[in-house]
Amino acid sequence: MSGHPKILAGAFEVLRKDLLIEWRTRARLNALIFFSLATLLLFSFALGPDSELLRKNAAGYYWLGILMASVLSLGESFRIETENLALDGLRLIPTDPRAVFLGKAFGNAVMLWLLSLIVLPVMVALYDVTIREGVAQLAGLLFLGCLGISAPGTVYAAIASNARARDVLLPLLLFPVLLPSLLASVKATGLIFEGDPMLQLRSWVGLLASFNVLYWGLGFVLFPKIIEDD
Amino acid sequence: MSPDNRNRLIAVGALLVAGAALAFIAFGQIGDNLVYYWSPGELLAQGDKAYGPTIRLGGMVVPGSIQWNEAHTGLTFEVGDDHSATAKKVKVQCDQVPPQMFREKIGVVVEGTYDASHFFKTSRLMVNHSNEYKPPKEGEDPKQWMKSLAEEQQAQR
Amino acid sequence: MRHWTLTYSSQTQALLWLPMILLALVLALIGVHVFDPKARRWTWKALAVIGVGMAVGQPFLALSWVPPEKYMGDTGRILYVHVPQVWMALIALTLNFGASLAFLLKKSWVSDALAEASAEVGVLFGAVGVTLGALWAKPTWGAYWTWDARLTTAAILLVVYSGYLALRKFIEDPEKRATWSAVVGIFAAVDIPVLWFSVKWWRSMHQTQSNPSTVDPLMTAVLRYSATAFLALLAVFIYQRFLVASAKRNEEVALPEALPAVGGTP
Amino acid sequence: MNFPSPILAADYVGHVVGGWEYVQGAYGLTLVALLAYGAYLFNARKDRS
Repeated sequence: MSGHPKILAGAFEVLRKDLLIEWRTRARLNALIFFSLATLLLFSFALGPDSELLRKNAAGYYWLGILMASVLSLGESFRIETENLALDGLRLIPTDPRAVFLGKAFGNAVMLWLLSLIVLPVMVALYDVTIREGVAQLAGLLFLGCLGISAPGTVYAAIASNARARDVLLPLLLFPVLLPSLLASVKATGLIFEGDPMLQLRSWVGLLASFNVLYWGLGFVLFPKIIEDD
Repeated sequence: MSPDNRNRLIAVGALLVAGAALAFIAFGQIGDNLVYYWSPGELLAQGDKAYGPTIRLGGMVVPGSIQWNEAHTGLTFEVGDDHSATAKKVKVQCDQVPPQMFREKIGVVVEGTYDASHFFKTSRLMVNHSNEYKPPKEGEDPKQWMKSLAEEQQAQR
Repeated sequence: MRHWTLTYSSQTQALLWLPMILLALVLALIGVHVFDPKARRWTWKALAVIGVGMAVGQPFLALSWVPPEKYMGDTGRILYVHVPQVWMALIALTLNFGASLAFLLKKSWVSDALAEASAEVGVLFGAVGVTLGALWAKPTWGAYWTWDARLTTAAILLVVYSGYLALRKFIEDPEKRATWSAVVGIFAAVDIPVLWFSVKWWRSMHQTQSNPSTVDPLMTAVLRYSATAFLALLAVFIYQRFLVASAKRNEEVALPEALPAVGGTP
Repeated sequence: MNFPSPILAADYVGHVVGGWEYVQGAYGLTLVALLAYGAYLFNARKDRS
C-alpha cells in the first residue's frame, strides 16, 4: 500500500523541478505580471473615465486579467517539456503520470496565485476598490480560484501543446469549461469588494470548491490517458 | 495487491470524490442562495443597502395594481411575494413596453434600481411564465384578457 | 383572430395514445438497430421513413390542430419544436459522454466514430433549440436573452462542444485525436446534469420542467409526437454521420501501411 | 414610441414579434436547419462510398 506516498512524492519532485526552472530565470512570472497589468490597464482605458463602473466590475476585470495570463502560463508550462523532448524523459523515469498531473497543476496554481497577489495592490489602486471582508479571506479565495483554473488548464494545456495551432486551441477549449468556476470566483471576489449583505459568499465559495474537487478528480484520472503513448 | 488493481482503486476513489462534488453542487442547497432575483420581502429586508445598485426583483403582479399615467407612456404596478393579502409588496415603475404575456397575477422579473422614493425603476420587464400550458376555454379568445383590460380602461375614463 | 372550439370526443381521446405507440415503435427500431448489426441495412431506412413522415405532419399538428396556449396564444406553439430539439441535443451529448467513456475503457474506432457523430448532431440540435428558445423568450418573457442559470449553462454547453468539434479538426493522428477528444468529452459532460437541474437548483427565469400534469393532454400528445419525430431523425442523423466518421477512420488507419481496416463498418 | 397604452402597445408588439408569421418563421428555421444537415450528410455519404 505504498501507492499514495509514491504519487505524492513524485508530484512533489515534479513541482520542485518546475519551480526550480522558474526560479532560475523568473522569466515566466515577470512576463505574466506585465501582461496582466497591461490587461487591467486596457480594461480601464476601454471603459473610459467612469470610475464607478470600474469599481463595480473590478472583480470581473481582475479575474479576466488572471485568466488571460493563465493561458500564457499554462502553455509555457508544457512548452518547457516539449522542447528537447523533455516530456519523453519525464515519461521514461518511473513516475506515475498522475504525479506529473498533481505536480504540474499545483505548480500552475501557485504561479497564478503569486501573480494574482502581486497584481492585487495595483488593481486596488487602479480600480479604487476597498477590500471589505478581510485580506486573508481574499487570498484564500484567490488560491481556490487559481486551483480551479489550473486543474482543467493543465489537462488541456497537455493536449494543446501537442496539437496544431496550440495557441488558438487552448483558450478555445479551456475558457468555456472554466466558466462555472470563473463565475463563482468573480461573484465571491465581488462580494468581498462590495460587501456581502445577503451572505452569499459561502454559497459561491462552496460552488467553487465543489467544481475544484470535480475537475481535480477528473484531471487526476484522465491525465495519464493524454501523456501515455501506446 | 497488484499495481494494476491499486491504480484502478485510486482511479475509482478519485472518480467517487468527483461524483460526490457533483452531488454536492446538486443537493448541497448552495443554490438556494445563488438567486437570479430577489423577492420583494428580501429586497425590503435590505433596507438602505438595496438603494443604488442594479438588482433584479421577482414576484407576482398584485391584482388591481396595474396603472399607467395620463400620457400612457409609463406603467406602474406592484410586485408581491405571493397572492396573499399580507405579502410584502414593492411598487415598480416601468418605462418599457411590457411583453404580450404581462397581466395581473403573473410572475415577473424586473431589472433596475431601488431608491429612497420606494419606487423600483426599471426599463427591463420580463414575464416569468410557469410550466403550465393550457388551451383557452371553449370559445375563448387566447388574448381576450388584453382587450378586456383595455376596455376596462376605456370605461374608467 | 381565429377561434378554437375544443371537443374532447372519444375519438380525440383515443388519438392521444397514438404518439406513445409511435414512440414505442421508434424505440423498438432503435433497439433492433443497436443490438442486431444485420438489421442495420433496413432499420435506419425505416427510421428515416418514419422520421421524415412524422416531421412533415408535425407542423400541421403543432400549428393548426392543437389549440393555442391560453395566455401565450400562437406563440406558445414554439413549445413543440424548442423543447424536443433541446431534449434531442441532451440525448446526443449524453451519448457522446458514453462513447467517450467507452473509448477510454476499451479503445475502439466504433466508439470514437460514435463520439464524433453524436457531438456534431448534438450541437446542431442544441443550436436550433437554443435559437428557438430565444425567439420564444422575446414575445413571452420580453427579452431574447438573459443570463439566468439555465440559459448560461445552455450557452456553455454549445461553446464547450463546439470547442470539442474544433479539437477533433486540429489533431491529425487518429489515435491521439480519439483519446484526447474523449478526455475533453468527459470534461464537457459535467455541464449536462448542471443544465438539466439548473431550473430546480436555482431560482431562475426559465420555468421548471413541465410534466403531463401541468400540460393539457392535447398539448402533451403533440409534444410527444414531435419528440418522437425528432428522435427518429436524430437516430438517422447520428447513424449516417457515424458511417461517414467510420469510413474516414478506416482510410486514415489503413493508409500508412495499407493494412486491412480496423474495426470495420458495422 | 408613444403607444396609447402599454397594454395596447404590447398587443401591437405581440402581433409583430410573436405573431403568426413569427411562429411560422421559427418552424421554418427548424425545418431549414434539419434539411440542410440532412443534405450535408447525404453528400458526405456519397463522397465516402
